[in-house]
Amino acid sequence: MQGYEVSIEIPPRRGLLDLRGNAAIRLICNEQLGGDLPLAANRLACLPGNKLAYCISPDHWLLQVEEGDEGPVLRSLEQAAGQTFHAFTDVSDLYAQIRLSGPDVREVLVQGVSIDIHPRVFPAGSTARCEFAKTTAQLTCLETASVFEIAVYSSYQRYAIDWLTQAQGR
Amino acid sequence: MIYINCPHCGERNESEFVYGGNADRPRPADPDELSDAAWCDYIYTVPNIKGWAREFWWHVHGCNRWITLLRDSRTDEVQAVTQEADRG
Amino acid sequence: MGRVDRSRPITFRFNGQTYSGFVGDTLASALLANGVMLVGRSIKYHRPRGIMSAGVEETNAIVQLLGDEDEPNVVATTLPLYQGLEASSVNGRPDSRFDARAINDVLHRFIPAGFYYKTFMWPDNRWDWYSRFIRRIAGWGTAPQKASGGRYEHRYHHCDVLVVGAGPAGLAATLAAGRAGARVLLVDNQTEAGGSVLGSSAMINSAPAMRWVESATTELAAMPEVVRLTEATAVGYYKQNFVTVLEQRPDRHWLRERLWKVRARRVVLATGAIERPLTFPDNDKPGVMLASAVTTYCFRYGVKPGRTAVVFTNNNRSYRHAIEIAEHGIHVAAIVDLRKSPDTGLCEEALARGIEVLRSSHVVSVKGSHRVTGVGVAIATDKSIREFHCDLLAVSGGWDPAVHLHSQSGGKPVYDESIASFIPGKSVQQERPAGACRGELRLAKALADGYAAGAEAAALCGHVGVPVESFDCPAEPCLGILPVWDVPTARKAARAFVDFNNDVTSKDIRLAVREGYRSVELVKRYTTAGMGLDQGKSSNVNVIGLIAEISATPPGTVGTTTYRPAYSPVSFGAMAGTDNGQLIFPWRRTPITDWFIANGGHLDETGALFRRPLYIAKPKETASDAIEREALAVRNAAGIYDSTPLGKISIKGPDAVKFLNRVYTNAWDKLPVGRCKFGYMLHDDGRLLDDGVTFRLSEEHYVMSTGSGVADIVLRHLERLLHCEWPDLEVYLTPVSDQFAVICVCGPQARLVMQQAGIDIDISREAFRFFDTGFCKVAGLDARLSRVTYTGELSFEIEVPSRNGLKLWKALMEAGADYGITPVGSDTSMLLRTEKGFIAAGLEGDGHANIHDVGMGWVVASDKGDFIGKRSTERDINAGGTRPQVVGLLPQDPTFVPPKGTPIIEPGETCESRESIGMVTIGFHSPALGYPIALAQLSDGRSRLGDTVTLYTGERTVSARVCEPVFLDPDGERMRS
Amino acid sequence: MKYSALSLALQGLRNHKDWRPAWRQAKPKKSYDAIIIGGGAHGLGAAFYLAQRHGIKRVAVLEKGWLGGGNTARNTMTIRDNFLYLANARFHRAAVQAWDTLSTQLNFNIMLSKRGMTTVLMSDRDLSDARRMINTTALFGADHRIIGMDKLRELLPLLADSRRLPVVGGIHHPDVFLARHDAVAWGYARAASRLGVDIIENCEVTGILTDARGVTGVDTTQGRIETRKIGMAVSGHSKHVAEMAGITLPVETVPLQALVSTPVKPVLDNVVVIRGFNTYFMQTDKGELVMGSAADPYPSFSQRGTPRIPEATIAAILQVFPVFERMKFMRQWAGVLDITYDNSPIISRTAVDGFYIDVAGSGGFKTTPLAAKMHADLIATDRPDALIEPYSLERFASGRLILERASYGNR
Ligand SMILES: Cc1cc2nc3c(=O)[nH]c(=O)nc-3n(C[C@H](O)[C@H](O)[C@H](O)COP(=O)(O)OP(=O)(O)OC[C@H]3O[C@@H](n4cnc5c(N)ncnc54)[C@H](O)[C@@H]3O)c2cc1C
Ligand SMILES: NC(=O)c1ccc[n+]([C@@H]2O[C@H](COP(=O)([O-])OP(=O)(O)OC[C@H]3O[C@@H](n4cnc5c(N)ncnc54)[C@H](O)[C@@H]3O)[C@@H](O)[C@H]2O)c1
Ligand SMILES: Cc1cc2nc3c(=O)[nH]c(=O)nc-3n(C[C@H](O)[C@H](O)[C@H](O)COP(=O)(O)O)c2cc1C
Ligand SMILES: [Zn+2]
Repeated sequence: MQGYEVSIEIPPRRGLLDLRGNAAIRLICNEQLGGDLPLAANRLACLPGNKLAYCISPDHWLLQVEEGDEGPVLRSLEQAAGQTFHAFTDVSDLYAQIRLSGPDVREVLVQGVSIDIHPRVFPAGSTARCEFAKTTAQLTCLETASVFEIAVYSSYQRYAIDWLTQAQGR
Repeated sequence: MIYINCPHCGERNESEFVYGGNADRPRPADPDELSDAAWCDYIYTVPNIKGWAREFWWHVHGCNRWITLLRDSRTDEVQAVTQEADRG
Repeated sequence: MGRVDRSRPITFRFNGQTYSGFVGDTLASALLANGVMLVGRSIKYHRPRGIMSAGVEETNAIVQLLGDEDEPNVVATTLPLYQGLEASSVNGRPDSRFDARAINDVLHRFIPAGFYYKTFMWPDNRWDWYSRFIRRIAGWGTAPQKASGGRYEHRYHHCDVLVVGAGPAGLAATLAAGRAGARVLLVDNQTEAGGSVLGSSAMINSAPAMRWVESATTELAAMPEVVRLTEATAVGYYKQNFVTVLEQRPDRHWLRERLWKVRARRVVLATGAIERPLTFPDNDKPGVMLASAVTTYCFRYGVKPGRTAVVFTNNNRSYRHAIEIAEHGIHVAAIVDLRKSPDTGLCEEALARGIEVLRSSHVVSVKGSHRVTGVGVAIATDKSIREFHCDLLAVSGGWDPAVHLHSQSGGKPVYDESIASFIPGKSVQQERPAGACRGELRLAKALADGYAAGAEAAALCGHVGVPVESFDCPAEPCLGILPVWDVPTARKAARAFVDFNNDVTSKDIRLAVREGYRSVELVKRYTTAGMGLDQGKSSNVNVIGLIAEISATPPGTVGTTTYRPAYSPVSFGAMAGTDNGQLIFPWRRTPITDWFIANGGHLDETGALFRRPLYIAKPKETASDAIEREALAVRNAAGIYDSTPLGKISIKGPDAVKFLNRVYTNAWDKLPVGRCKFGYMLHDDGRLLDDGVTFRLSEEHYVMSTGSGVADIVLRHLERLLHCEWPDLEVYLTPVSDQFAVICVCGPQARLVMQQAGIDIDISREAFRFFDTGFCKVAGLDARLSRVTYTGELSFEIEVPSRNGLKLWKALMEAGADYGITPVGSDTSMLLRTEKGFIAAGLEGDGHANIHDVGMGWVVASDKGDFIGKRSTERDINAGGTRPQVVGLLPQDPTFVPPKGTPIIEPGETCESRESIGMVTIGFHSPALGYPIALAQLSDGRSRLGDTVTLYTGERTVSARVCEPVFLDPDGERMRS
Repeated sequence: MKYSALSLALQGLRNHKDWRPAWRQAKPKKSYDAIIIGGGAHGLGAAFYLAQRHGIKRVAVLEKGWLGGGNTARNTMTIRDNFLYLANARFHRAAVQAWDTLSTQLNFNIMLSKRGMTTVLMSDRDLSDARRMINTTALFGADHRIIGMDKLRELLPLLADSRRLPVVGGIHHPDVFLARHDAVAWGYARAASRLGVDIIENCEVTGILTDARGVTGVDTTQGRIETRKIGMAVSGHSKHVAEMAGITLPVETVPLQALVSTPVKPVLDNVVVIRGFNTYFMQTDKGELVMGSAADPYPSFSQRGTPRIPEATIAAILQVFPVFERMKFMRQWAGVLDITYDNSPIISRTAVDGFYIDVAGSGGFKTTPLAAKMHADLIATDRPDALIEPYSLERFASGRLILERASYGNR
């Protein structure tokens, strides 16, 4: 058999919000969301209601919600934040997700990801925003260590899939 | 391929960053106060330090922050980031 | 016998003859087994050359692979033999036995190093003419005629410890680090672990050394965090322990080569040492071979490279080799030792095996033309000459630690008298040499050193607790080397080679120094020593020693040249990896891209990596017809344009206005919510950066649009200002380009198209004015609608989440069908903006114009305080003088469309003056107007309005009238309609 | 002894015994009429022309390392004149012509060969930018031609269709030359030395001495030397040497890299530029392919290569020359270039009387004979030739720059 054993899929669409704000805003969000936005970059937190919060930097998060929830969640957060300096943005279409699974998933990723994704260093539940095949990606290792999700800017989605397919060597 | 220790993301390859210039050369607060020649000097003359210097680097493929890095331009040796460029 | 698998024969071809060998052979060992010693001709003198070594340092046995494996400059000593291998010699014409160009060897005295600098100037500097002939002689193999089609990969790898070299020292290092629990990568460029002991009878812990190697590799194989690679060469050592490793023939059979980009916290360099030849007359004849190579061929490959050998040496180590060779059944006629008093124990051992030892003696002549047939030896003690018959001359001039990677890492090798060679100096990176690489030539010491290096490296990465290990090997005498850099000779015409690969002799080195090229770097460049395929692996130290001797300076003061990547050559395929096709850069797409591909769009890359149509041609339509059709549709009916690639930045926060005021030339305080405005952005040196429209969506929320090509540059510019200059501003920038698809409907029928598509707000001229923006539903989709224009026509720009982009496009196409809606490409858009005189920063700005020069002074608010670029623009005004200014041009010849870049000269001038007063920035035939138009930069152009100037095209001159840079609808009635 | 086929033959018979050092190994004297800082091609050239054109023979060239070991040893030898702006187009045109008889003038074969340059264009936009360049430079007599696919294939038979974007055509520029870079330094050194110039290696200038009337001398690692005139030609070190005289220069020092393949028989005559990838390559007389691309993205003096440039350069070459897949990369290196703010050269007087500068980093190897001549004339007469008037340092005080993008990377 030629090539690496990996399957490349597009996961179901989700809502995505980009949240920016200082500590006060974080507290407001935590209250609204019923859980804590992670404090350190490249950390991931599961929040109630099937939400995932990725920390990009200490004042910057991506909040993943179920499809269709982005509007209501955004509105409720906006309301709670009021006049405090912040920027919440619906970015559901800004990113596109790709899901990779299979025994060789790391063999494929190491061709384009320069950070260390050794299972000891990047186990299930890890996330990082990093370079991926000459573009930027939010790279996440899901529950099992051999399933990854990559979020890229959506104009790069087809490129990313083509790139992964080629990296797969099939 | 220098290795830059981002205060947020840890050690990352240089290719994740964009060089943002010397960090010890703020834009004059009131450009009108400068003579034409002094202004030209600010615009055209970069410090171009041979040795250790503080520099801005934009972690564009990572945390998206501008960080301050100490780098020795003679060897490209880098030292732990002393501080962040921005408000944090 | 040896480590080749006699049960698996292989046939291969060399120079048209068929031979057989075995799995485990290299091409060189198989050739030797078949009695082939002559493998090629040298590059300059076309001297017959044989196999010198058994490794990467090979400098003679360079072959060309033929057939499907078509590949130049392959080193026979490192190429594993495979079934069907076909190779030929290089530089032998008609063949390597008889080479017509060997005439060069006869003429050698007239062509010493650098001879070409002294001649070929006559007549009239005609080097050009000579070089045509000389180039044909130069070079090694021939460039391949086709690509292999094989797969090359790159991969990043991280580890605690990278160990380079799997010889005894490297293996020991890996064992130690592995036992401590570190993540280790062990790479070695040979086909199996063992390094130098693969070809020796060495003993470790009272057993053959290979037994120890095997047990070490078995132990390592059981360590999950240890990765071992064979045929993997560390080729480049870059900053901060970034090391590239070329892996050839990886275990994944469908991969040809793989380049590992390793980031190691610590590096252990256990790269061993390379034996160097001695410099004596005719030391390059086939049959002269490094002593260690002879033993390697015997032990590792089970091949006898000759029947009778003479060993010529200056050190104790060769005695061991001589004995091993003899034990292997090669008759060793004598050891010719340059030294007066070699180690007595060794002499006795040699004598015991019937090997005569000649002290204070040296080889004065090498007999035979295509193969050594005998040597003459001068014996200093009785001044006699003795002749020996032999077909093999095993030489050793000492051992050179492989300091290349250390040097690449930034270290400076230092001279070590005890081995008369260079060893790594102070480490400048997180690196430590071990074993022979550090000059530790005794096996037991090398092992212990390697083990200690591995343990130390692991400990520095936080892995401690390495069990103690001791290594027991038979005692070895010290090297006892007597460096003799140029073995004396009485023959005037005799030549002794230092760099075999580039045919550089000791005389060349002497000549270079005599002519004042004294620095080792100048000697290198004048003689080309060390610049060949092997990068001087076995010649560098001999060159340095010789320079030292000639100029009476210590070799350490002469110093080495700088070793640089690649340690050994890397195929272009491996360098590029999978970056070899479409995907060398990202391709970006808008939601409409596929539609364009399916509908005749002529796609190009128009900045920011987007594929975009320049025009959308009907079947059989030419480009200019398509552009004309599209342009007329916009002027007379309706056009539809995909504006998605424009950059979009969401700007939020209480200081948003302050921020905009500082980055744009105009004032933003008065823009109401629901309106947008055109802005100009400058670099701080006054040059144009970008123009675009910024929308105010709510009190503290603006969205800026930028040119597509400069979207990233603008974002960086703004982010930098915000973070580094004005961190106190309360503003967040969020790039949202890909969140939205943006589609523009433009032309007199645009409003009808919009209404036909379905829109839930009043878009009449009065209700939705030019520069209004607002949220609504278009064709049932949530959208933001704006009235902005890039064409000067009534336009609606509709922004929807990108998932709905194609839906919207199709709905608009359908709605517009009856109104003649026409998709428009970016070339057409360029034409339309030219008719309107809309300035493109990249073209009319031409990298140096300021905002006044391009006629955009009206966008500058002089009373609002400082903004980026303000001071420089003022400085320009203060400096005075003439400036290039943007004007329109109307060529008087209606058939002449002035191309981009056409120089403008004063009327009546001829082009001889070589003085231009300006340049056309863009020119078109305007379909709407029916005549050609152009925009131009013209010196003091505004004062020339109405004048006539001359356009110079190389072939002819055409007059043109200077006019305002707007050709259509100067008052902007249409766009406001 | 004069170099010629005859002297070579005679020496061949005499075992090359009588060749003298190409340049005298000189020890610094107490004072000189003029001192040139920097023993690269530009500096050695300036010294030669001072002696040859102006009869100023008490001249020393001070070189901190080995002769020609700066960018002269590192450049990719290309001599071309495709520049966009008036001053540059004119200067470089003249500069190319100045190479013509250099070998015989110096009596040293610098191996000048006319190779031509072919630019491969891969998009309509490249093509339209190319037209712009051709039209502007035509005025100065530069001969650039847009060529179609047929001609392109004829010039570059190994060219394949690019894999990312189709090749749409090319530009051919016949007046492009290569010269053996090191030989230019050696040739000037020898010729200058024969006219009496002292060439002093391993002599680093550590300070520039001035009084009210201007420069008075230099401090060096070999002691103090007096002079009233200094010409500076230190390429990648301009900023710091000029600072010794209190002059601030608008330059930034960036590494520029190059690499070579193992040598093969001739496959390529032209210098090839792959426009969309900012990459160029050529084959030397010895057979290696010499390749290069853009400068490094951040300033540095480290003079070392990175892994990225060779990979990107070679990947770009394989886009259009996939047949080179099994060619081999042999060595890489870097030089440090002083990039002026506007990418145009500075050959100028300074505020310190007697201190003249040739910031060649932006002019390149290609300008050596002309820049050196102009620099020498300036040192001797204190008056800039019309050709270099636009290259005065004063332009940075007035903002009248010559923003030349085409020269970026200075190939
Ligand atoms: C990779 C690369 C490719 C290039 N390709 C081309 C090309 O194809 N075409 C082209 O035209 N140009 C090219 N260039 C540019 C070209 O190399 C330089 O512009 C040119 O060589 C400059 O010559 P120079 O004599 O001024 O400088 P150099 O040769 O650098 O000489 C300056 C000398 O000054 C010495 N020096 C510095 N400081 C001191 C001090 N304090 N005291 C004493 N001496 C000192 C240095 O050691 C050095 O030897 C390239 C450059 C690089 C790096
Ligand atoms: N007593 C004896 O008979 C005897 C025999 C053989 C060796 N020895 C000694 O044993 C010791 C072995 O020492 P060692 O382990 O330091 O050296 P080594 O030569 O055994 O091993 C070095 C290994 O590194 C590999 N290598 C070199 N550069 C490389 C690169 N850039 N990338 C990948 N691989 C590379 C070589 O091919 C080799 O396999 C030495 O001291 C040697 O002299 C003794
Ligand atoms: C045009 C050109 C051709 C070169 N060709 C070779 C070559 O064939 N072999 C080689 O080893 N180096 C070659 N080099 C590189 C030099 O060995 C050396 O790397 C370069 O002069 C920089 O010096 P450094 O590496 O010592 O810093 C070449 C350099 C140039 C500029
Ligand atoms: Zn970061």
